[in-house]
Amino acid sequence: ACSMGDEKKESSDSGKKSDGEVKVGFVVSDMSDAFFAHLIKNIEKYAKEEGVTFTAKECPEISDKITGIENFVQSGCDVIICHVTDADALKDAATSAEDAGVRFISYDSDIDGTSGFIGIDNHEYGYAIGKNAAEWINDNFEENEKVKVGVCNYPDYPFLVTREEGILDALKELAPNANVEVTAKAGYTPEGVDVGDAWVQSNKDLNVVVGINDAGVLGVYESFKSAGIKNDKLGMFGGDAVDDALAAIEEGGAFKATVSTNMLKNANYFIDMAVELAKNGKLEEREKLFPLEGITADNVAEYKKSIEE
Amino acid sequence: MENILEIKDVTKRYPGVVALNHVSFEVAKGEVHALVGENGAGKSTMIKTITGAITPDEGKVIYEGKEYTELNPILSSQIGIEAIYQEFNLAPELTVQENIYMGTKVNQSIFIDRKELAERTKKILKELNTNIDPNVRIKDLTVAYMQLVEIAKALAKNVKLLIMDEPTAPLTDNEVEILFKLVRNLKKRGVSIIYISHRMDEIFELADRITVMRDGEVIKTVNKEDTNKNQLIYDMVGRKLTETYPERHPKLGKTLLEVKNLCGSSNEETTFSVREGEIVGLAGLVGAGRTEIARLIIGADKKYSGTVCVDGKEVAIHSPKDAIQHGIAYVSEDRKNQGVLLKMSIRWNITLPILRELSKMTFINFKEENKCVDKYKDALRIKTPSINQLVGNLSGGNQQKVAVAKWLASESKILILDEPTRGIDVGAKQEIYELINRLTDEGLAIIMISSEMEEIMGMSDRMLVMAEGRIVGELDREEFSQNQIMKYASNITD
Amino acid sequence: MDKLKSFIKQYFVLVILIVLIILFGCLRPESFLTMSNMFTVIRQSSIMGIATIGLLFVMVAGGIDLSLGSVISVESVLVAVLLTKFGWGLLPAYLCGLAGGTLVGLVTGAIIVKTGIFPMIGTLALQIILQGIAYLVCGGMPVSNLPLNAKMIGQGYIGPIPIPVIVFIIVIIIAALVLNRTYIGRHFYAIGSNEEAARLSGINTNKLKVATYAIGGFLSGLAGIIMLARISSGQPTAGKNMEMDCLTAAVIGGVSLTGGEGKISTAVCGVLIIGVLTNGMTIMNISEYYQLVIRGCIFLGAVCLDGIQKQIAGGKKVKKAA
Amino acid sequence: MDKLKSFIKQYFVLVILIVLIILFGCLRPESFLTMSNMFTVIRQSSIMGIATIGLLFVMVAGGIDLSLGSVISVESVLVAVLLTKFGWGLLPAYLCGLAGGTLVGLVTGAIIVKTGIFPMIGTLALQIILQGIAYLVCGGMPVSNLPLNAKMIGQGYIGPIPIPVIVFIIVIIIAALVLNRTYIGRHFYAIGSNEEAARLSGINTNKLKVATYAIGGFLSGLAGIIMLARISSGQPTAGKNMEMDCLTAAVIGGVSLTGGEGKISTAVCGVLIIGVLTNGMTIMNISEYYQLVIRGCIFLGAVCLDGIQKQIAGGKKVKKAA
Ligand SMILES: Nc1ncnc2c1ncn2[C@@H]1O[C@H](COP(=O)(O)OP(=O)(O)OP(=O)(O)O)[C@@H](O)[C@H]1O
Ligand SMILES: Nc1ncnc2c1ncn2[C@@H]1O[C@H](COP(=O)(O)OP(=O)(O)OP(=O)(O)O)[C@@H](O)[C@H]1O
Ligand SMILES: [Mg+2]
Ligand SMILES: [Mg+2]
Repeated sequence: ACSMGDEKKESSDSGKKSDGEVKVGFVVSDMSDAFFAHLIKNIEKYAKEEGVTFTAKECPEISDKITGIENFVQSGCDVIICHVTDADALKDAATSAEDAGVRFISYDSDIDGTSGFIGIDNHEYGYAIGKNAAEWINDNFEENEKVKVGVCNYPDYPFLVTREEGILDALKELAPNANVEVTAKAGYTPEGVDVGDAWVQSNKDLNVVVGINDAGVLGVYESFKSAGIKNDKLGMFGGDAVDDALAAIEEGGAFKATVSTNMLKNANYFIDMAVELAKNGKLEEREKLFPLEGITADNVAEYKKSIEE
Repeated sequence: MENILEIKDVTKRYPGVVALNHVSFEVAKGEVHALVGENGAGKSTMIKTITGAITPDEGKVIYEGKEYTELNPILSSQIGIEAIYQEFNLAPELTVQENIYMGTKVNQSIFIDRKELAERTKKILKELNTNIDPNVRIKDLTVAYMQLVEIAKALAKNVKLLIMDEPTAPLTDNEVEILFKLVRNLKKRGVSIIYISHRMDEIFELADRITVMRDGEVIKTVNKEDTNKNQLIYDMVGRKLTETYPERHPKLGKTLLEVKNLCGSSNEETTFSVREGEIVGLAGLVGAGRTEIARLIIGADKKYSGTVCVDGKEVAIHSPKDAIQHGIAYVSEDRKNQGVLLKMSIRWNITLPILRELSKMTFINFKEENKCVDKYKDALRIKTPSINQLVGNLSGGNQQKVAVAKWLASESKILILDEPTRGIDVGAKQEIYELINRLTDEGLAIIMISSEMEEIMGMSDRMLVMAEGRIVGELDREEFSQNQIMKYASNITD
Repeated sequence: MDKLKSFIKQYFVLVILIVLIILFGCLRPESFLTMSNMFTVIRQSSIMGIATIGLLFVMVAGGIDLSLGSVISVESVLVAVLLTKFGWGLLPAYLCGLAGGTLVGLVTGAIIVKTGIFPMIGTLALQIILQGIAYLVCGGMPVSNLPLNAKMIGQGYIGPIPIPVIVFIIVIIIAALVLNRTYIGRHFYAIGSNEEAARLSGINTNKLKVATYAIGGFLSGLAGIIMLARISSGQPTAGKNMEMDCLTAAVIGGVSLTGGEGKISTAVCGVLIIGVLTNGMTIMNISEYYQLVIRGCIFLGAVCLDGIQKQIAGGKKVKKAA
Repeated sequence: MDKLKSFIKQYFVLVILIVLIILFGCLRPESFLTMSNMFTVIRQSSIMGIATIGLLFVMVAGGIDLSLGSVISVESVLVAVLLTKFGWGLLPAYLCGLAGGTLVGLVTGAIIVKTGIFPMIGTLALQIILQGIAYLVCGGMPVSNLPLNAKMIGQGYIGPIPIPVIVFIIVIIIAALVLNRTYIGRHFYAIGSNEEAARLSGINTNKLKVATYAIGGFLSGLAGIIMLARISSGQPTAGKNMEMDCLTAAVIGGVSLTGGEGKISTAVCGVLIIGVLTNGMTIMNISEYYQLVIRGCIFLGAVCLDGIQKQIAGGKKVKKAA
């Protein structure tokens, strides 16, 4: 990717930048998801401050994403940031965008040959969620004690299937006594409440609920709470560090931990990276991986402060 | 005499037609005023103006001395105007009782008093001398019963002006008699009645005054005493015509259709045959099973047993398609639901059964198609600005002509006509009768189902009388008499 | 034997429901067939049930409402925003939510009646618009930090009975009264069965059609409020796809897509069938992918059996009305 | 003046399309009105367009197919699995995909015809089942590593024209021929207009109805194959929600929900309207939430205007009853 940088710089310089304003398009998977909604809000705010034109387009399916990328190219964007849910499938669209002189930043999964990458590895992400759970298990249970686990997944999207696998791998490796008893689809809070209601009936004695994000697990949390289940040995673990999850951790109830990708905190970076690309045609540092950060009752206050800045 | 209703200078235009052209018309209190005219003369349009079902482009309606420029069905119902329209206006999913009291309150609270409702329904149905179960759903009734419900529905309201648009079209003589009694009773009570019919006998039996319409204009209004049938027909069609049946000189050939022990879900085993050049009439009361037999023959309904032979050979008919292939055509009695495609053009309707033959390698030959359609449009004098007019925009009678034309175009050897002249004006009726005669001359075999006693006696060479799903009597032409037929038809019923 | 057959025919939906309950009961007696789980199923079904009854009104009168899910979303974020950002009291916020739902229904109905477009299409368009509005109301983010008492209507109990269930039952009773005992109810059926006939019979069809959409909107608003209370946060996607679930429930429950037919009792059975299925399959820990297949098959099976049975019954029409 | 009016009446959908193009063209002439962008819009619309034409056949004959999106998903993962896991050649895999789509259509049609259920409900159930199957075929994960030549049909060009566009045009031509020039096409319209009358006119309505679903399935399969090539991987959710887009396009394009009406030309305009909207609004940098509202409003506006105009043309048939 780097070797092609120089020639492209020219094309973008001569091509469209007469007004000097940078135009960024963001192809996102799901704007109804609390995490993405928050991320976009943060990016939008920063973009306004920086005088960057920023547009987000919700594209749930791969074909929508390709359409979105093509349309952003046509609209004269300088940089496209894309939530890459399937690197293989989006590779051609990304490459042709680059060929058309539009810089492409892959976000989430990496696409070879694109100008930039802001990443989390979904398997690692899941692994971090699982690790939170495993650590809690190891702190609270004997090694040979059987721990009953319920998993909230969202198998509609492959990248979330990968994340789920990460969770399961972490549990298997770090807490071998954990035993997955039930699995159900719950990626949104209402679904989580339904699933929780059923589990209250069938698996009242669950020790651990882990999920691919906070929203679903929060639903289960709400449902267990309203069913009045008071089990000292119950912990719930999500990911994304959405506000509600942080609040739940602070409550000190069963919701024990979440994982932050530190994206929200670093939302500015998306724009900074895009502006650098637009100006220079390439990046000093092609890849940016934010550290995954486990958030528990111990560090939640600190974390909250850090994102409010 | 005081007028209950006057309409003044009413005009209604549709794309391509002026349905009503500066029409004025009046109805006196307590009279039966008949409205006659050819198909498409504008009768139905006029009464729709009176009930507010449509809004005229010009003109006004004066009812009980009050002028209305914009009527609507709710208002007209409130002021005592009720109509039985030419097309059914019933809710098929609801019961008889609910339909009769649709839009009417029998008590003041918002809650329904079901007991009261049931009682009143029973009373009305008794008045009509029928034994319909008030809790049967309309969609489970036959056309004739539906018509009775329509009548009951109008009676259920506090009616001062009752409009009946061809109320007897789907009825057999028995019900017609009841209806007449009813009309006379209403008249005694001071109700005014506008009565539309194509049957001259009815007009002269019931009407006090008669208004003749032609081409969207009122030709004249006369007292019954001052005119006679022939004069009236002359006024309607603008030429001389007599309402007689063309003389028949049947040349009978070999047996073309043979029905043996045919049995379906609601009729018993039936056997009969029809010969080349012969018209066999099927007579009977409402629900006697005539339509059912026809539908069994053409494979529209599932048969349980029995065989159909065409030209001496047994043929397997499982669907109307098979029937057409074996040269059997069926003109349905329910034109709106089974006869024509209302949303489609005349052209598409007429060629539907023969489209395959008009096509080469599945591609339609449009030239041939137009030629064929023009031929039958002219032959039946279908009144329309263009063959591309939607059938739904035609008058009732012209729709019926399209339904008939479609089957004439298919050039079948055996023709089953189920109430073929329902809603057709005298002129057109004559044409259809002559056409039928011509067809038999050409060697076609025809089964004619009709509830009009005169018609079936006038046209048939031989008559089968049906009751309760089976043939109860057979009459040759010289044995035809109303008494005889009625005796057969009702013998078993009661 | 014949008695059993006619029973099955008449209470077809109930039979399916019972069969499902027995099935899950046999497979997971310890967790499925408990009193508390039954209550859970009913509680879970209440929100969808209330919306389904609203849909039933619309469908009986010959319409359809695909926007109801979006109405639930809008109302739930709207009420949440009123409660948190504007600090309104519970009652005014709820009233505002219900009024909002009713208003949306009125507008929907008016558009459909005035322009004569197909309800399915009109409400599909409104679904999209309202979804956008739901996002705009809350900026795409869930609204949390609801006051504690706002959870009552979704999570509280009166005696042993969950409040949503009580609300559901009240809605059922009123709806059944209106549909079966009042003129207005019968007029709804008449309109759905044959609108022109109803109009010519002096029924103000347009007004009543708008009324059904208003009732639908009101009940969707109510469902939205309970939804909000149940998940303790205003989610802009709270009602997503709810319209399809409600439609499924209504159709399984014998509500006709062409209007004029539909009973509250069987529609409620339809709702419970969906509830039992969701609950039972989760308890059985069936994989999501198989759940889709199974749910689809049961849905298809139910409507097909019903269709076949009706065909057979329809073949033996008692045309002679004696 | 009158001429203009009658032109607008007849080419209503085309007028909307042109207005939209002019609008976007004026607002963003430099990026919207370019040749390459126009090609992009048409290319993007081809897949949906092909599926919409399939839907048109079904709808003209009085049916509806809500399962088409799932069929696209199933076919695209199926062909992908055949190409990669089983190492089939391009041709056999494609044929198998098309056959699969057709088969699904046949089964759908057969179920609907035999049981007499509402098409909307039957295909909704099938949608759910097929979605489950799509996941099961690939285990929920996308199937990648397609052979290079498999991308041709989605991404290739013949001369300056993208292959999907060529396929789309061929489909349009054949479909228009069948519908307008052959008796089979005419029979489809007749069935949609009045099924019983068509049957009594000697048309094998059941067979032809099944045929429309088979055509719909075939074209969905074709759309699925092109989709696969375009996204270079078999995605179990490739066609998700496609049925609603197609339905919208068809209805904007004047296809009647009650059957018997629908022209290829206007339906294609409907498809392009959706394509232009999606493209234009992205180019205009409109926020996603407002996009939803705008899209919904345009959709609603289009059908309402059409409805009103038809009412006027129809001689004020639907008079207000108040
Ligand atoms: N909705 C419509 N659109 C276009 N033309 C119409 C419409 N309704 C009626 N017409 C035309 O108006 C004229 C009068 O029709 P109308 O139904 O009043 O005739 P009619 O006298 O009742 O005939 P019939 O005896 O056949 O019932 C006919 O030429 C008919 O084609
Ligand atoms: N589609 C049908 N399905 C089931 N039964 C039917 C059907 N049509 C008619 N029948 C039955 O057949 C019997 C005869 O009805 P049919 O309509 O054939 O009588 P008809 O003599 O033609 O009388 P009408 O004057 O009412 O047309 C009725 O008693 C009815 O129960
Ligand atoms: Mg008439
Ligand atoms: Mg009959």
